[in-house]
Amino acid sequence: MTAVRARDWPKVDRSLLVLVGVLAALVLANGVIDQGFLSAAQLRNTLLVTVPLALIAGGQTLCMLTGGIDLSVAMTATAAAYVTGVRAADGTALAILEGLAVGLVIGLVNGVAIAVFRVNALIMTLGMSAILTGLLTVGSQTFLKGATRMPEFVRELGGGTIVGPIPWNLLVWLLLGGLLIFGLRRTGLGRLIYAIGGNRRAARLAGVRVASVEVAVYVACALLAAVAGILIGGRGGSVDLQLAGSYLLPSVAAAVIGGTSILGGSGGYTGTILGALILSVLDTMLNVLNVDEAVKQVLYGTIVLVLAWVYIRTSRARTGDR
Amino acid sequence: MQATTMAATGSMARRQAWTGATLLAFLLLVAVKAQSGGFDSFEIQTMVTSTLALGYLTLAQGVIVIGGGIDLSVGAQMVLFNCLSARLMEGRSFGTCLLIAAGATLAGALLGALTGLVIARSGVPDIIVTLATGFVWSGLALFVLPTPGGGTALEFQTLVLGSGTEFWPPLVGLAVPGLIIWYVLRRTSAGLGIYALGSDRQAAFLAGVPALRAQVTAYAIGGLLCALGGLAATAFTGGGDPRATAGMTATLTSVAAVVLGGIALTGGVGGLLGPVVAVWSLYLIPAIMLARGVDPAYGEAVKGVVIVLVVLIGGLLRRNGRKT
Amino acid sequence: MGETREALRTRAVAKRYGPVVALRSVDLSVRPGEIHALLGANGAGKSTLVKILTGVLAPDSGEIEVGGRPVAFRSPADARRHGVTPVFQDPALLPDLTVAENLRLTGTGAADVLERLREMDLTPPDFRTPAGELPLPLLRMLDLARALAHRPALLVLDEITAALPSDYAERVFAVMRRTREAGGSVLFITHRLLEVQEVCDRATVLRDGRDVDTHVVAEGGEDRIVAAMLGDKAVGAVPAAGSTAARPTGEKLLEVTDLGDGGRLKDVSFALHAGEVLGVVALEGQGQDELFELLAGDRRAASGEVAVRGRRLAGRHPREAVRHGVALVPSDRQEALLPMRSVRENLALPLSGRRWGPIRLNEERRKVGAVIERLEIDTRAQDEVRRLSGGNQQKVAIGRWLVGGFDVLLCFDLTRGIDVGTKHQIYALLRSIAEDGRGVLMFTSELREVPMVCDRALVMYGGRVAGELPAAEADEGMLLNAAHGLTRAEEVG
Amino acid sequence: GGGDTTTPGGAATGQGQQQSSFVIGVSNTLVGNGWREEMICSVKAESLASGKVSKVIVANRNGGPTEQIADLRQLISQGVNAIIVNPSDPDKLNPVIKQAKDRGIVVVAVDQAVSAPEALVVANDQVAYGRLGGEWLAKTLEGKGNVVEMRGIAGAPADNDRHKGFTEALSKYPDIKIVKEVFTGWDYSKGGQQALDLLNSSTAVDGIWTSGIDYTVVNAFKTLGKPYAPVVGADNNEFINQIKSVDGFTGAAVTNPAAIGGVGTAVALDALSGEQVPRETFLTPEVWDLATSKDKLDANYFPDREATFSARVTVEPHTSYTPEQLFACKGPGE
Ligand SMILES: Nc1ncnc2c1ncn2[C@@H]1O[C@H](COP(=O)(O)OP(=O)(O)OP(=O)(O)O)[C@@H](O)[C@H]1O
Ligand SMILES: Nc1ncnc2c1ncn2[C@@H]1O[C@H](COP(=O)(O)OP(=O)(O)OP(=O)(O)O)[C@@H](O)[C@H]1O
Ligand SMILES: [Mg+2]
Ligand SMILES: [Mg+2]
Repeated sequence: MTAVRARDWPKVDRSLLVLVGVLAALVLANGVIDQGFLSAAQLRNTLLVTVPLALIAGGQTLCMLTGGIDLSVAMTATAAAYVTGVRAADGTALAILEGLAVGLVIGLVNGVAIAVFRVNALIMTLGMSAILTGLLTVGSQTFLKGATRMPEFVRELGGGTIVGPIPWNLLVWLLLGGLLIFGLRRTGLGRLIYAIGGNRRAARLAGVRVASVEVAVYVACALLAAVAGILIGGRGGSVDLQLAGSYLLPSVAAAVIGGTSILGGSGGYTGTILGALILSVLDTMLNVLNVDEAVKQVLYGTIVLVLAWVYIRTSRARTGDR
Repeated sequence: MQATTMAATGSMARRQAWTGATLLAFLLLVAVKAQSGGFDSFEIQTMVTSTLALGYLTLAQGVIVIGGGIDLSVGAQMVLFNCLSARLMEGRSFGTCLLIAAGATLAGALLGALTGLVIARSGVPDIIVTLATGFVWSGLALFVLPTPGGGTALEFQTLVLGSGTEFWPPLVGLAVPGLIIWYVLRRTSAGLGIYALGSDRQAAFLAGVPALRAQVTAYAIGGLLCALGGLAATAFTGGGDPRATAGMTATLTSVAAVVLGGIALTGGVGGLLGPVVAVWSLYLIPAIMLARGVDPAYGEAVKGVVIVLVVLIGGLLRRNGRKT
Repeated sequence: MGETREALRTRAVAKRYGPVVALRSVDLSVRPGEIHALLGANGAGKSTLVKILTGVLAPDSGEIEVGGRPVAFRSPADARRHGVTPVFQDPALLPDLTVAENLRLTGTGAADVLERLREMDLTPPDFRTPAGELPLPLLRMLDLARALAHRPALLVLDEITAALPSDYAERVFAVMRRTREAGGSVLFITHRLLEVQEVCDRATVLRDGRDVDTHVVAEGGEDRIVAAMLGDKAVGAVPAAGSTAARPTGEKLLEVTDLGDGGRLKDVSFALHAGEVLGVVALEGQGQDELFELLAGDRRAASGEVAVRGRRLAGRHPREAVRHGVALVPSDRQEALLPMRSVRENLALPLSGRRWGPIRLNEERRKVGAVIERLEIDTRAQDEVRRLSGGNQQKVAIGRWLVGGFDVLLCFDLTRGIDVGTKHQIYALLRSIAEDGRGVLMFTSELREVPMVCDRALVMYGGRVAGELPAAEADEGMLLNAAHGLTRAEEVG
Repeated sequence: GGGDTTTPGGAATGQGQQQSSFVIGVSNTLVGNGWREEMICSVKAESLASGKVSKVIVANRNGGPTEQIADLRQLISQGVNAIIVNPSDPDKLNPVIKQAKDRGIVVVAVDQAVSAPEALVVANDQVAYGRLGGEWLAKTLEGKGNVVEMRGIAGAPADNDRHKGFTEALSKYPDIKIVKEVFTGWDYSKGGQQALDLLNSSTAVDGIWTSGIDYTVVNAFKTLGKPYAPVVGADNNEFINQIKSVDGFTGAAVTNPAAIGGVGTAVALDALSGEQVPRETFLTPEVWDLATSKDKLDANYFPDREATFSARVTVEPHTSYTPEQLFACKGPGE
């Protein structure tokens, strides 16, 4: 019974390698389907479309790690982008700040309701989604009436290119994504997020203020969604009320494919990034393949299922569970 | 001995308290509705028939959640069976329609069983399997019926929905399967196994519950109910509609109704009456707002607030109940 | 040898969990009409063997015979049908189902279970109560009664007495003896060697996944068992428990005045001094749970107050207690551990809780490493704490506070389910904590520990402190009397 | 059935009412869609401008025929005189429309048609929408090239009609190939993303026809730094802006006015006043491009309105409200 020294970093997860393999295979398959795919332009395109999803899924990962979920991310992204668009006249910086403030408020409300008043996360965020839909619909006719064109800076950020295959939004992602990875692995808050998801009661007894951590998580999630919404709006140039609706399910799927447990306590952002990349490449593949919508949906579902299964298989082989 | 009996009665009361609260909330809503816009048999018929499909989906979701799972594909399954039955029933006689309905129900159970099997065998979490199968079922629905259409026999519609302003047939149509499944859940060992599985998977296994069988059973019941939901939609609208959005909305509503009706999302707890009543309550909220002339855009927001508040208050009551 | 057909026999049973070898090769035989002890240090593989014998796990290799016939159980139900009925280390009743439903689940007759409970001289609970609402010891007894109702040929009890107060443990022994008289066999796992002496006929000792010794208990003795269990490693000597002085001298670390929770706990007053290990003894349900929860800030006081070094604790959140240097090690590991996280993260939790910002990796590595070494935590399965054996999990739960720092350590039945070697380590640890000028308040259900570790002992009865006595004078008989409320505080002085 | 109960304020008194006392009900099943919200506003604006309406009751929630049938029945119970419905299905509402008719309620299906003979239909001609856009595209490409068809929601009737018109138009141009066909789900950001994917693929794209998901598609060219190809879209505010002001881009807006709600209201009020109205009113879309209809583009661009605002705000001669009344989105008594 020799005491092994505690390691700083977890072993490189074999299941992550499998995800990388799956991603590579998908990219190759795309290359076979369409030669245009293996180009710098396409790399840039892939990054461009993945970044917002990866950001929203990052927030989703945080919530899921605590054992929660945020079904209001799509509407949060939309609301933040809408406000930024409508307030473009206030000046770019202020408009962006106002958009982020929307995210902050939504996150706070979600977080306080879930952490302090113990409303079920699924219900709370579903309700929040309905509330935002209602408010935005009314708002678009009244207090949020106006042109919804994004400021030039935001357009550049959402769709512009720094150099070669590197879009500006990648910079945003590197910054926030890096912060997420670092935050989850190397900060006290990150540890506490895992702790809460792993065993809420134990965390509490160990002196962790569970509620504050949870509020922080939902605020971070909403802020990430707000940033993503603003980027999506920037890419499209203008904003509408359904802006980010299609990002909800993929945000959950990316996290789960990337190995984050829906029950909380295990997973991480690296996996989610791979999950998001896989989903975008898959999406591109299905867009480029000229197949029937019916076939497309069946394919999409099947592939997501198979991916999740492969992931589980490999992570089990590692731990030797039955 | 006296004390333990009292404790047990207390805990029984607590277990039924949620269903009671849901019922009370529902009756309150009915009263408000009756006051602001009338609640005659025409209204009741509207309520019961238009929520029939959703009612089945909620029962399906309820059984699955009690068994410790969650099914994000119930809406898609409903859409699939709606399209399938509408396509097959178009222009057929009443008898043939009944046969098709029976076949669809069976197919639904099989589809559900398959889902359960995949979940149990693959070890992939329920939520992701059903997210994926949801896409598959929506795709199949489009394949079966590329555009809205299809049809059904008038007698079939009358059988399911009743004629005139009757509202008993759909009520019976919901209650009979509901009661049968309630009996299966509460009074048979298979049903007990489902509760056990949802309560604590590991302990259930140690207690000798055949986990695979319980899980497959729960999903099979769910699939069967989703097929009934699809058939109800066919009867109600007289045709099929392959658009996936309706399915997703229905799925989310079923989850909300299950929680509002007192089933814990962690599994193992709750009954079936609460969720059905919750579906009706969710129907009444916009109806009341319509009658009161509330801007429907706010209506959506109000509905969100109401759902959150109900769960909040319910949670507080539950917590206080536990302390004493 | 082999003249009678064995109730159970295993040959070269082996099992590994991925890279972790839990069982290398175990040969075990249990005779009909015998109570057979299965012993071993934490992580020796006892629970794994039980799981294999009862169909929860399939062995990687090896053979199992029951009643002379080879078997390969597919599930616990299958094992039960063959007469092998377990009571597992962790409760197996489903918390959300009522007792009646739980019984129905395993096809057990409720009348039969009632009968068994009466035989054990227990008041049966209302069977309509959800199992989750019953106290843990009663649940364990229900688990046992349920197993008995199946009239097992071989009853397998994995650390059943660990969670039981001594009066309940006595009843379990009675059951075991009755089973033996009826010709059945019992495989009994425990870390309390006294219990082995008291009820067992033979004992098999596992070490590192092998059976290293099987002997007739009457011929062996505790030393032989301990030697077999630990191999070359010697049991560390416990430094003699504090002074014989009845009154402690150090500064008052923790002062409790007229504390009550509005329920079971009433008017509890005492003080814990620096350099002292203060024991709390009580039978099941005398308010000790509430007292510890209150002190740890997990429950609000209805009356009275708690002060740490003279500063009052409001008791709103455990964090407040932790901040003031009061740390709790709960008895239930489910309440202490983050099962999916690594040993390191579990140990470093108090550090993470203190600062949300970047972790000081070097400091953390140093502190965690030191504690792992000091407690000799078996880190073979360190990536996920849930894969550690029960005893090692317990060490992690204590080790956390050695990393985090504290002034007052609240230990609730700390040594439950811990092997002799480790127990002695922990006793020594508690003593050294006291010597550093800190304080320990420990509840124990094992009365023998009081004179070994404590300076003083409080006896709780009916939610009050019924007595206080110097540990050196406390023998088990005296404590038991006090704990039953037979002695009033005044008499003890 | 169901016509045997009389509801207070019901149609029994409906026909002979005086000015300013009609109650109009609206049923819509897509919430948060800018076009649909504007349609509801046009009902309110027209009701206000007509001076014949005392109240507008709106039933608006996400759903399909099931929800809509329930909503229509709710409106019937509320005793409305006319219902303006944007139908979620051409056939499934027929029974409830009949029930309404039995109670003397005027039902007008707007935007899309219903098959019930009892209902009046005021719709944009969706087949023509597809055909006109397709013809413009083919002419602009001079009869040859690869085009992409970006459709709406699979299974939606309007999507099918437009597809029909579009393919019909292109069938006359054998050298034009439809190389890709995708469903945008009428979702602007998703459509933009799909455009990125398609433009990046190795297939050459000479022109894009969209079922109204337009401005994000135009933006995709800019994002990728590719030369613009002609794009057909709808009369979305931002798209009109792009046609007018983006250098090197040619596009055409095919009108699909949300003001159809106002048209439907006008028709319903005519019917309530006892006038003879045709069962079907079809609005033929107009095609606006910079070369031929610069004036229309200039007159129908509202820099202060949202990107998805349907720019053709009035439909003469049917509607009587002013653009300001539409922008205010207030019904009588609000
Ligand atoms: N779908 C349904 N439709 C109509 N009635 C129902 C339905 N489901 C349940 N019921 C009735 O409502 C009653 C309460 O149901 P519920 O499922 O909440 O009970 P339960 O808590 O499971 O019961 P018990 O505690 O007796 O096991 C049942 O007695 C049953 O008769
Ligand atoms: N699921 C698992 N995955 C990986 N390793 C495991 C698992 N379960 C047990 N182990 C390892 O197997 C070894 C034997 O564990 P087991 O639980 O059988 O010990 P034990 O003798 O019962 O100990 P204790 O007295 O502490 O309960 C330990 O090293 C433990 O870490
Ligand atoms: Mg119940
Ligand atoms: Mg063990």
